[in-house]
This record gives sequence, structure tokens and C-alpha cells, in this order.
Amino acid sequence: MNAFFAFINSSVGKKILMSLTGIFLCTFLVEHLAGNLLLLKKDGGEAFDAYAHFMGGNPIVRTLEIGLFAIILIHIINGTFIWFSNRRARDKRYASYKLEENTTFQSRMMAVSASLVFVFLVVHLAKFWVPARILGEQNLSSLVYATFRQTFFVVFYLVALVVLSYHLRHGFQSAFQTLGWKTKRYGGLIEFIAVLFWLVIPIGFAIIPLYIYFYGGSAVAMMR
Amino acid sequence: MKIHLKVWRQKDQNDGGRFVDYTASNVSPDMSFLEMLDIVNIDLVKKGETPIAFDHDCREGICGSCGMMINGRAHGPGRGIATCQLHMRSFQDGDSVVIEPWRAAAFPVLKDLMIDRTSFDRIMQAGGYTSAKTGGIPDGNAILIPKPVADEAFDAAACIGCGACVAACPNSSAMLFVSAKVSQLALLPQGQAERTTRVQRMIAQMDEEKFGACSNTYACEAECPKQISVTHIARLNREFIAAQF
Amino acid sequence: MSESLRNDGRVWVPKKKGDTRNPKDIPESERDYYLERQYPSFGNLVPRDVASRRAKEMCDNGFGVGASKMAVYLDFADAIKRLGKEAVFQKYGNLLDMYKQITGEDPYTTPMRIYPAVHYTMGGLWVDYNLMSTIPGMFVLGEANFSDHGANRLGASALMQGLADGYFIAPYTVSDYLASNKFNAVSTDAKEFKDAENSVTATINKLMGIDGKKTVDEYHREFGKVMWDYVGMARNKEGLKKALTLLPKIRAEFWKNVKITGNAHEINMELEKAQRVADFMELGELIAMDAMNREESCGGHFREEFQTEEGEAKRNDKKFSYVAAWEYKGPGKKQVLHKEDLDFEYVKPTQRSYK
Amino acid sequence: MTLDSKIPDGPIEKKWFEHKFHMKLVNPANRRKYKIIVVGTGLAGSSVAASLGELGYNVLAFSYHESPRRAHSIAAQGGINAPKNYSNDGDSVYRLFYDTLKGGDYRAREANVYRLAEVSGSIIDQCVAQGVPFARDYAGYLDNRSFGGAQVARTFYARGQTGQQLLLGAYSALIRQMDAGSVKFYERREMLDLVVVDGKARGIVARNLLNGKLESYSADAVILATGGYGNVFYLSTNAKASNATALRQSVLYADPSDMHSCHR
Repeated sequence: MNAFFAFINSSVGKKILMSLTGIFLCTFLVEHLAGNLLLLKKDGGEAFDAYAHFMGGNPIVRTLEIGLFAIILIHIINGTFIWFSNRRARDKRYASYKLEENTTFQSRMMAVSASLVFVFLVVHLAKFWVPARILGEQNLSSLVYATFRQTFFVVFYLVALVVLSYHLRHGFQSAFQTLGWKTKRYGGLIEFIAVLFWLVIPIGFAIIPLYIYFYGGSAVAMMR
Repeated sequence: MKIHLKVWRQKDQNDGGRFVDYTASNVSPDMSFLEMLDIVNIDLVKKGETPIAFDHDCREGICGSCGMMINGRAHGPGRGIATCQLHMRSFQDGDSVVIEPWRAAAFPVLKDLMIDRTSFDRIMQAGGYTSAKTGGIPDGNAILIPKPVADEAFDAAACIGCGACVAACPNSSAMLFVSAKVSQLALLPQGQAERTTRVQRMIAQMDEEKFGACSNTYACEAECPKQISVTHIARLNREFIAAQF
Repeated sequence: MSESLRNDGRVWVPKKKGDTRNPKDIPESERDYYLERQYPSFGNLVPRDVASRRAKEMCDNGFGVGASKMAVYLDFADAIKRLGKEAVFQKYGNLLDMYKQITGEDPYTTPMRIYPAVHYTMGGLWVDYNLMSTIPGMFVLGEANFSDHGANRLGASALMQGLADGYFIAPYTVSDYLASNKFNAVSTDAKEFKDAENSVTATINKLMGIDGKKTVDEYHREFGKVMWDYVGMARNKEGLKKALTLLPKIRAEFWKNVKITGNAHEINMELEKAQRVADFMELGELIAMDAMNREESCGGHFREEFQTEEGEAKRNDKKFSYVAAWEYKGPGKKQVLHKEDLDFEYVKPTQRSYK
Repeated sequence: MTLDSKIPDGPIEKKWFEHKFHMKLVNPANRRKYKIIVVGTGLAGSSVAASLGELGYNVLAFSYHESPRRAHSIAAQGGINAPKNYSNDGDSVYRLFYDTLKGGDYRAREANVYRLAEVSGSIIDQCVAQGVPFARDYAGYLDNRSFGGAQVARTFYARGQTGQQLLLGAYSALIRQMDAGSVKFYERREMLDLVVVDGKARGIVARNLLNGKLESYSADAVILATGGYGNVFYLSTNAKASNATALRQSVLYADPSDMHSCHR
């Protein structure tokens, strides 16, 4: 236990924790997207609602959900902690510091993109998760359709997805670097898989509000 | 050439420090950056002022003594060079140059551009060695090391301990420095006996010295005078994880 | 640059004096690979004293290249053709990169311009076989002692000697010394320590008190130039005489007119330099005096009056087969010469030949 | 004053062997009672401080650099000789001895040169054990190249950074002893005087370069490993801080005129 505590308390241990939670959250995104794509089905939201109902009622899923929240919290708290200790590691700032010549925009913006994703998460949970899980909303698909007919929310979600994409652009490969898997041999493969997370998945999520906004609304109305 | 300098002057560790403007005239493009500073210093001494203190020694880019932040870049513009290898032909007549010491809590400023890098030695002391005793050693060829392994170990061993990785890193992290030694000895058969304790002790010491955590921005690799690859950091992480089991 | 480059690099100068053409435009037939010509069996691998002297000679005779005319070419074109650029990079990559950074020229495509400079000193403190100096209990190791290289050190032997002394010789001999002597505890409050501290303080105060006009660097450069010009790679009686009049003058002026800013109770690099340069000055004079005294040429010590018909160092084993050790008698006083005769039981001295 | 070189009797290949046997030893239990000062932590200084520390002596090591790794030994690029005859071109201890003596134009002691050639093979083994990444061929064997003044390939090298890699090897041996507590390292101290008590070297006075304070240290033996004086010639490839200050004592300078040049 002592050894484990020393491990997790070290700077590298904290980064490893960051990586593992980050990768877990990435896998959650895959599941989340797969479920959400049911919204594109032209059945008036029936499949999606069934899926939402299953997710809300199944005790195993509900337990996993607690785990998910715990991991999100660890990711946030641990990240904040690392951010503060990294700030302390440089007691005096440079008068001239051309970090942009040596690093990517995404890597410099991790703390900012993380904060924005957090804001998004709060809105997102308040908008959908609270009604579905706490208030007992049965017809989640209608709520989604209604939300994404509003220009404000569509733009808000698109912006959030761009920010998430930036966060994952650096974060995904960074996690594998921290876990030591980004070697000369596998570095290319990791960058390739990373495309799935920072490009394909955000686009997948973006299709839903866009589709609903431009086509989905009328289609759903016709079905009703 | 004429160069306008803005140099960090700090009397000692307790002094707050400030920027002072100087002008270096009659600078030739073939001069190294340190030779340019030498000229400024001779003028200062003649005027009865204390010259700008900076660490330097071999002036061939191998001892790792020199190092300063030049216009926001560790060791100045250019890749794969130490400050002593930077030449004035990299600047234009009339340029303004801001010169600051490396900034890190683990590298306190001693005077002007001189910093205390003994934290690096303390990290090395925590395991950056093999326990080879003097004498009683098997023949050099008794240990076979395939060329690709020897080459990769060499790439890591090329570290000159200048601290540019720390200076360039937004987190003042020393991971590239530590990884260079851990990686070198993890690759070589001679380093196997202490493989586990080495990585654990060196990282513990690195944390104790208040270096930041690596956030994989790779600014270190970009500014390393020996262009040591961040794949060594990946190996360090792997070693650290493996050490838990 | 490292001597190792001569392994695969070829040294040459244009056959025509004062040839200012780009080296690439000089055809093979108009190049003089003088080391290969003069030393067919060792070629570019002659020892460094010989290579340095020949380079200087070429430049002195007007065959030098580059803007200063004080350089010869070291060419990797053949090696690259034979081994490929990658192989040359593997062997010498960082040296060639270093050259490129200094000069802004690419040695893979343009021949390097090289010139000799002081790199290592064979002389040093006299020690016996146990590496102990004339003061009991004071051992001297590595480049600081004089013992193993004679008048010229072979390439790749400096590192060898430093480590041999440190790992495998001194640990035994120091133990022997400790086991063979009795030691009373000595406190740093003892009179001897206080005296030493006082004398050091006096020197520092003296240096700080001069407050003259010229910087330490200026004196170092001035003094060094006299050393280089008259006590350098080739020496003669006239030059040494001149050096021995110039050097004490510079030293005397230094002690009256050097300017050191700041104070002695802080980081003061000017003071550090001044102390070192003050010592160099005493040592420089001693070097000149010893060079004057040794009327022969041997290895790195080349007296122009003593050379063979082929321009090689000509020793005088009858008179100078000894180690010259000079006893320091205090500042400003003349040093006293002691001799340790050298006996050769196994390798009989002959005229060195690298032909 | 007569100069007694104390060269042992006997045939040249037996001198060092016999001498080692006849030298007195300090009982391992008594070694920690002795204090030894080492001034300079380049190749020679680091290696001797580490070796003495390992034997059990109390070692105080001084450097005017911030770290032993900055010493100028680092700038020796080419390589290090050893008569291992790995290249099968007829090398031997005797040939290295012969080449060195001849290269030095017969102005060195035969016995010393022979001993140097004799122990040089162990240096390679020692460095390999420390993890010095010498150049290797594809099968994993150590690679050699040739060098000035010799017709055999006996030079071991680590790209063009041999000096640096060997120094880092010696440095690692030194920090290992610092870690073990047998060597205490004093950085940024410049030795300014040797202290002789009752005719024996018993200590040094050093200036702490950070605050200018003079500090005295006593010991039972003092080892100087302070490098050369090439900077006497301003035009030198030596590091700016390579100096001769620590050499300035009432001891004898030998052959000071033999200076050495190389390509720049």
C-alpha cells in the first residue's frame, strides 16, 4: 500500500493516473456516440428512448455510471493539482518566452480546453442528464430534438466539440506517451488511432445536432 | 553590427533583479554569442561596472555550462546548439535581444545569468550509475551489445546536463534530463541490476527538487542541444510503471 | 578539431602559392596532399606534433588557405565517396556538426579549414613512480603531472593516462603512503593554515587594490600572444630571448595596472580570472626559460636551430636525455633546475621516422 | 635536492606487479580514519576520488565547477587507446609502450610508460561496466579505429564524444560514492594554497566562489588532479576555466616547455 501511495503521489504517477482516466473517458465517448447515433434513425426517437431507458434502468449501468463520474472527478481534480504544482515549478516567469516556436497550440491550451470542456459538461448534464435521470423524463429524444432546433444550442455544442477535439488532439497521444507506449515503433500507430478520437468522434457527435437542426426537425415532425 | 541587449542583472540570490539595457557595437557575424558578451563585459569593466556573470567553459557545446534564455528561446534561435555554438550571424544589425537566466524553482539564480543546477547532480546521485567497482571487471567484450542498442543508449547518453529542457518546458520539468540517464542504463545490460530502484529513486529526487510534471508538450526535445528524443521519456515512464510490479 | 578526423580526412593545400580559388574548383592535379607525400607510410596519421608543424610550415610558406591564409584543408570528399555520407556521419557526425556551427560551412561538401592550437600540455608537476610530488603526501594525477607522455602525447592517450592514474595507480600508492607514515591530527586552526589563509588574503587584497586601467582579458591576450608567437610551435633563441624580456614587463605592468571590478566577497569572475592569469604569467616565463635551456628539438618542443635536413625534430640525447624539473623559490626569484636522467633499457632512442 | 624517481627494480613487465605486492596496505577497518583531499574532478580526479571512496577512505573532492561533469576532460573527442588487439593487427602492451615512448620522442620514463600501457586494457573494461556506450559493431563487439602515431587500430571511441562519455562514467562512479557517503563533494571551490605541516601535505585553502569566503580543509594526503596549463597560450582549445593556479607551489615543474598542439 505504501509503495502504491508513493507511486500515485509521484509526478509521473499522477500523470499516469491522468492518462488512464483520460483513456477511459475516451472509450466512454465511443459508447456514448454509438448510442446517440440512434437519434438519426427515422423512427421518431423510439430506438433512442429505448436505449436511454435501458441505460437509466439497468443497475449495472447505473453502477458503472457512478464509476464514470468518479473518473471524471479524478481526471479534473488530479489535473488541477498537476496544473498548480507545475505553476509553482517556475517561480518567476520569463519576460520573453516563445513557447509557440517549440510546441503545438493544443498542447499549450490543455488547461484552457479542459476548463471549457468542463463548462460544457455542466451545461450538458443539466440539459439532458438531470431531466433523464433525476426528473424522470421518459421521452428524452423529444428533449434532444427540441434542444437542437435552437440555433444557440447547436452553435454551443459545435464550439464545445471543437474544443473537445483540441483537447483530445493533444490528450490522446499524450496519454500513450505517459504510459510509455509511444515508442519509435508504435508512435505512428498511436497517432493514427488518435485521428479517430480527435476527428472522427467529434464529427460523429457534430452530425447529430446539425442533422436535427437542418433535416431532423421536420422528419420527426412528420413522423409524429 | 550593432545589437541592443536587454540583460537580466541580479546581484545575488536575495536580490530582486531587473533588466538593464546595453548596446554591443562592432559585433562581427562570425563571433559567437558568448564572444559578443565578452566584449560587452570588457567595456563594462573599463567603465568600472561589474561584468555580466554567466557560466561558460569549453565553448564547444559539450560541457553543458552555458545556457541562457535568448529572445524567449533556450540557447537562442536555432536547433541542436548550446549558447556557445550560437553565432551572431543568426541576428541582424540593429536587432534587440532579451537575455534571461533559466527560470525554474529548482534552478535558483546565483547572479545575473548564472544559476544553481546542483539539483541535477542530486538527481544523478540518487541512482544515475551502475554499481561497477574499480577493478575486478570482466573484459569489455564479455558483454555483447548489438549496435542498434548501443546507438540508442548513446543517443540518450549524449545529454550534457545543460538544463535547456527545464528552461524550455512550460512546467519546468526535468523529465528529459532524467529520462536520458534512465533510458541509457535501462537499455544496456550493465544497468539491469539497479533498474527498478534507479528509476524510482531518481523520480522521487526529481519531485523533491520541485521540478514540474511532464505534460508532453515536447518543448524540451525542440530545444535540447543534443536533440535527445522524447521517446526516452516514454521509456522512463515504462520503466517507472514496470518498477511497480 | 579532433585529431581523429585525420583517420578518414585528407590534408592538402593548393600547389600554387596564394591560390584563392574555391577548393572545389581546384583539380586533383593541382592539390598537394603534403602529409601523404612526405610520410608515405603514416600519411595523414603522423603524430600531432609533426602534423601541426607541417601545417604551420605550409602556411608560413604562403600555401595557407582561407581569408587569413592561416589554414590548410581537411577533406572528407574521398571518405564520403568510399564509405558514404552516412558512415562518415556515424563516425564523426558531431565533430563535423560542431565545425558547421562555428564556421557556417558544410564540411560534407566543402573541405574544412584547420589550424593547430594548443590543446594539451605534456609538462607538469614532477612526480615519482608513485605519482607523489616532491612534497610528501601530495600526489599529482592526470594532465597536471608530467610523467607519461614525454615530449609529445599520442592521440587518444590523454584520457588513458587520466583514468589509469585515477583508477589503477593512485589507489595503491596513496594507500602505501598512508600505511607507511604516522599522522597526528591537524586542526584547520593550526598556524600553518592561518598563514596560508593570510597569504591568500594578501594576494587577493593586492589584486583588488590595484584598480588600474586594463582588463584581465586584455593582459591574458597580450601575454598569450607573446607566448604563441615566440614560445609556440616553433621556437628559436632570438624569439625566446625576446619573450623573456617581454613577459616580465607584461607581468610587472599587470600587477600595477589591472582593473578588477566588484569585491572579493561575492561571485567575482574577474577576480578568479585575474588569479589564474597571474599564475599563467609566472608559468609562461618558466616555459620560455625551459625552452631556452633545452637546446635540442624533441616532440612538441621544436627549436628551429635544431632540425634534421628533412625538417624533423633533432634530439641531442647526449646532453638532454633528462627530465628538467624547476624548483620554485618564491615570487620573482629565479627557479633552480634539477635533472632526472632518463635511461632507456628496452627501447633504444632513434631518430623518429614516420616516412 | 635529488630527484628520486623510485622506479622499482626488475624486468619492465614485472615492475608494477612486484611493486604492488611490496606496497603497504591499510586495513579495511582503519581506512575510514584517513581523510584524503582530491582537488579537481575531471577524469583523473573523479576516478581517484571514487576509487578511494570505494576502498573506504574519507574523501573530500573539490571542483571550481558547479558539477564534476563540467570538467574539461569532456572536450577530448577522439578516443582512448588500449592494446586489446581486438582488431587482430598485432597490437600488444609492448607495442603501445613502444609507440608511446617513440611518439614522445624518448623523453619519458620507460617504467611509467610501460605501466600506463599495461593498465590501459582494464580502463576499457571499467568504462564498459560503468555503462559508457562505446561504439560497437553489429555483432555487439567493441569497435576500434586508428589514430595518429600508430599503425594498429587500438582506439576505442564513442562517436566524437569519447571524453564526455568517459568523464560521465567517472562522474557516475563518483556520485555513487557520494550517494554512499564516502565522498563529500565541494562545488565551486577554487584551491588557492596547499598547507604543509611538518613537511607533509596536510590540507588546502580554498575560496568559495559563491561568497568569496576562504575555507580551510585538513587531511592526511592531498591529491591534485587539476589539469594542464594550455591557457598560458591564449590561443588554445582549452576551456576558459582550465587553469594552473592549483599548481603554484614550491614543487617542481618538469619539462614545462613541452607543450602540445593539435588541429583546430
